[in-house]
Amino acid sequence: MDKTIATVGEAVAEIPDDAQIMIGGFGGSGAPIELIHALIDRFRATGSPKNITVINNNAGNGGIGIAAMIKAGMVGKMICSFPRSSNAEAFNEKYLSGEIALELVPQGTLAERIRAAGAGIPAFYTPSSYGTELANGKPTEEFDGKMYVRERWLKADFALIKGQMGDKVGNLTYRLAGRNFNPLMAMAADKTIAQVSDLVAPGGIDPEQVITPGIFVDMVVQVADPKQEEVLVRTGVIH
Amino acid sequence: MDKTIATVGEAVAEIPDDAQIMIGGFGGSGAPIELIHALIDRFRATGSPKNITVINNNAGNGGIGIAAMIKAGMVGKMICSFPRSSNAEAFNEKYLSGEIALELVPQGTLAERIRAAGAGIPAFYTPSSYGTELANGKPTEEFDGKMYVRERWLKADFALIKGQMGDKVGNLTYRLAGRNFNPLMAMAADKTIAQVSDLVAPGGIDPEQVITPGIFVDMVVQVADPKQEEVLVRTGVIH
Amino acid sequence: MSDLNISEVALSNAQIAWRAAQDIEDGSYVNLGIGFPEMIAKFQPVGRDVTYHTENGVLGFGNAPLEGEEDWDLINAGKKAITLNPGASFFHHADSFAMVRGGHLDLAVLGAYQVAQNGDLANWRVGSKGVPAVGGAMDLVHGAKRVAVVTDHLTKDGKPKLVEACTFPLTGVGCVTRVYTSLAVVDIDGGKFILREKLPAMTLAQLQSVTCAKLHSDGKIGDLVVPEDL
Amino acid sequence: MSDLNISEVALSNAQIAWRAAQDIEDGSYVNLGIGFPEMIAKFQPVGRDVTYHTENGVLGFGNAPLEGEEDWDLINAGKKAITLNPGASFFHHADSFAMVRGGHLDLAVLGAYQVAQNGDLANWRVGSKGVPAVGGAMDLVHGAKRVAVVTDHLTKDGKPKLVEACTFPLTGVGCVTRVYTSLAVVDIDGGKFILREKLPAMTLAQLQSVTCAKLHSDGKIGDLVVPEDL
Repeated sequence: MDKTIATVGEAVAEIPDDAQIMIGGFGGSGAPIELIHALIDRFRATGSPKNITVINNNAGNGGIGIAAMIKAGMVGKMICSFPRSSNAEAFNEKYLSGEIALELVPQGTLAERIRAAGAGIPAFYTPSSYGTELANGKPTEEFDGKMYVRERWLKADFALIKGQMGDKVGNLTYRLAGRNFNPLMAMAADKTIAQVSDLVAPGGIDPEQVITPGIFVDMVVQVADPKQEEVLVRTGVIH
Repeated sequence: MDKTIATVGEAVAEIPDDAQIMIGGFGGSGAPIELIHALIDRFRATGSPKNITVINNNAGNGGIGIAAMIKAGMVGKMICSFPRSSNAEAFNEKYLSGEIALELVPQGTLAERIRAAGAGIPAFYTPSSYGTELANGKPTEEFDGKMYVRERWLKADFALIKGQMGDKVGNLTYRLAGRNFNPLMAMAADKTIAQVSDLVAPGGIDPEQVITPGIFVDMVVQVADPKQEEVLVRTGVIH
Repeated sequence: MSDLNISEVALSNAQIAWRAAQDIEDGSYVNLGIGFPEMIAKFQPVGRDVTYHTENGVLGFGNAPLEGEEDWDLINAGKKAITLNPGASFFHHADSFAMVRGGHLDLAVLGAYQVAQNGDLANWRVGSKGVPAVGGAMDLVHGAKRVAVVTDHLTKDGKPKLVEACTFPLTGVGCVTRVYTSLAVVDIDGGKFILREKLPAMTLAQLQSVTCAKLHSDGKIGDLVVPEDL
Repeated sequence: MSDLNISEVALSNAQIAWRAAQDIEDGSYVNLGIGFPEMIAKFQPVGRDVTYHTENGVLGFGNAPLEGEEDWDLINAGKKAITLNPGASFFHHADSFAMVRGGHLDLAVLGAYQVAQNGDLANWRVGSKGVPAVGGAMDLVHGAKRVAVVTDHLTKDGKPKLVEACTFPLTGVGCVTRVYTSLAVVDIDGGKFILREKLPAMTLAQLQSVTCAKLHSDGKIGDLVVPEDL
């Protein structure tokens, strides 16, 4: 069962218009920049995929990654917890002009909704957002004397994630805090596409040290020397 | 923050009568035999702790571990998914004579209820057990055309678990399939007591390879050469 | 027809397992229930790459180790010692059942006391006596893309296991998609048993006479043929 | 009394952070919100062993690295580069918020636009304009054993932040247990502000005049004294 794909371009070739895509990373840590840029390149060359819904903690920074997707005009909606940042102009402009929709989700609820989707849990209760405007319209209930909000799972058609080591059956590890949303999104998408720095043979990752088991991953593409989003932003790179 | 305890006896010294205790392991894999036996020894010496509720996948085998706890008469109730086994006489006898209560929970629901307790999720929906007698009296609801049962979190006063490596701040790894319920129970108990084979200095476990972060663990006791439950059962050992 | 000796023509467990194994797809993730279903792995067709999942947190396990070489920390859900294939991984029970409930398995195969024509399965207890035990069965019947059953067509005392409605306590509602019995291969679709294959030695009428619900056909009933030397 | 110049006596952010730091217990697990609350770590009293949690999946992080030595895969929730202390660990976002919601943190400290006498907190947006962003604040106010706030006592345009009921959109209901302001230390208990410490330079009446809800006392109001050179 060889899940390796030769290039990032081939890995993202099947993502259609209107797809809901989870993109791993928190800020610049663990962001699959090469997969995102391959998708932008495809959009620029073909006009597709367009009207994408992106699920990420943030809404992009500077002129690369998710910010470049937004700037390119291929994103119709963001589902995230923290679109605000020091250089989130791409999102800000489109949002304030009404060209992009926003579903704002508390960060822990976002993580748990994604995990729930991967785990076959259609709904769960959390104390987060109870009594706030983000809970408007959601069912609430008291358990053991405390009030909770019911939240639904959050699924995606595709997940683009970034691992450190990967093998051809899809087992993954992550580098430092680059783990963040990546293992959860791998579970929650119909098709999970992982870029990895090191592609190793099956057995090359100690079974006890696998973070994402291969069952959650559909494609593995090696990007041996991946760009780090924060470094690109700080050096003013534009894609 | 040194969480190490010198002996298993000291580690279990504060567990009171009527405590609800999660015990890690699945069958004999990952079962904290030395902690269990220390608890039995205390009960035999002092009559306490008695009327314990034990949460485990099974209900003990042979004459050691949880089976020995049951035989000793210190267990009032089992919460488990599979009390039946080839040599579960200790539980069978007490159950059939009405001396021990049983709450039977589907295995995946048991795992998720424990995880929910650790994650601050008071209730969640699962398809498991819908339409069966194990769902009697539980709320049900339809999501996206499929029926689900609402389940509550499952907490404990104490968790007794078995790790492979541990450091003094409570970070843990597990050996092979001995992981099973151990990391979940560590999250769900007020006090988690871990026995580990190898006690290492903080930093002795690669931060990327920690399975249970120390925040979930209250006491760490080294048992350098732990007994394996299945091996004891097969050799007919009685505690 | 009434003098057909079912026990003479019925497939052995190994033959049922062999037949079920033929349908396991290349590249699939499979959970085989404790006991009889576990036998299916032995008959996995050559050239198909299958990854086996076990509820207690192992993906990609292989054959049993040689006797005396068991490591009892490395077991499957049936508490039998296993070995690992390259690319295996360990994970905790919540992640393991996330794989199950979350729809990540391609196939789960279980045993059965009864299967109803609407896909209801009863396989965990037959009465109120004794010590009840459920394990992972109630989870495994949900989430896998296909949920199959391997079973004798009749109970040991000759009662049909394929029924209009289960009388034993249910494991899951409307969950089974295919049944491999000692006499037939039957799909469940739209609340009906659809007969796919039957033993050549039996007529449809004979098979129907030992089945407690209507066997439907969409016109293509194949022969259930398996190796004789199993 | 009306001619007291609040800005002359009010504590600096560093002094508020110092005061909050004195209450961090030895052996505790602490999450410090992005921005002002992060400053508290700098004043952690000597001899107290504190483990810091950040929402993006790190436990046991240490100081910022030297400039030029940042590894931008190793950041905190504020996207600042961090280092690791011995015994640190990484985990994914669901496990990270399990620590938060599950009651495993001893203390979370956040900033505030307003805090109400019943413990309601408003700290994520002040109106309907601009781009809203919530991050982890709505999770952090639940689960930690103590949820504290550090804040100026007044807004920049002189409005009290301690109020009877929040007028800004809420972050959480009844969640704050203690407030460290530039003028006082106030506990929240039973739907009331209980004054614990106030600046010696102010009378209770002066403090009450810049607080939009009744300050109660159980009789022991201490002096809020902090190092002057911060």
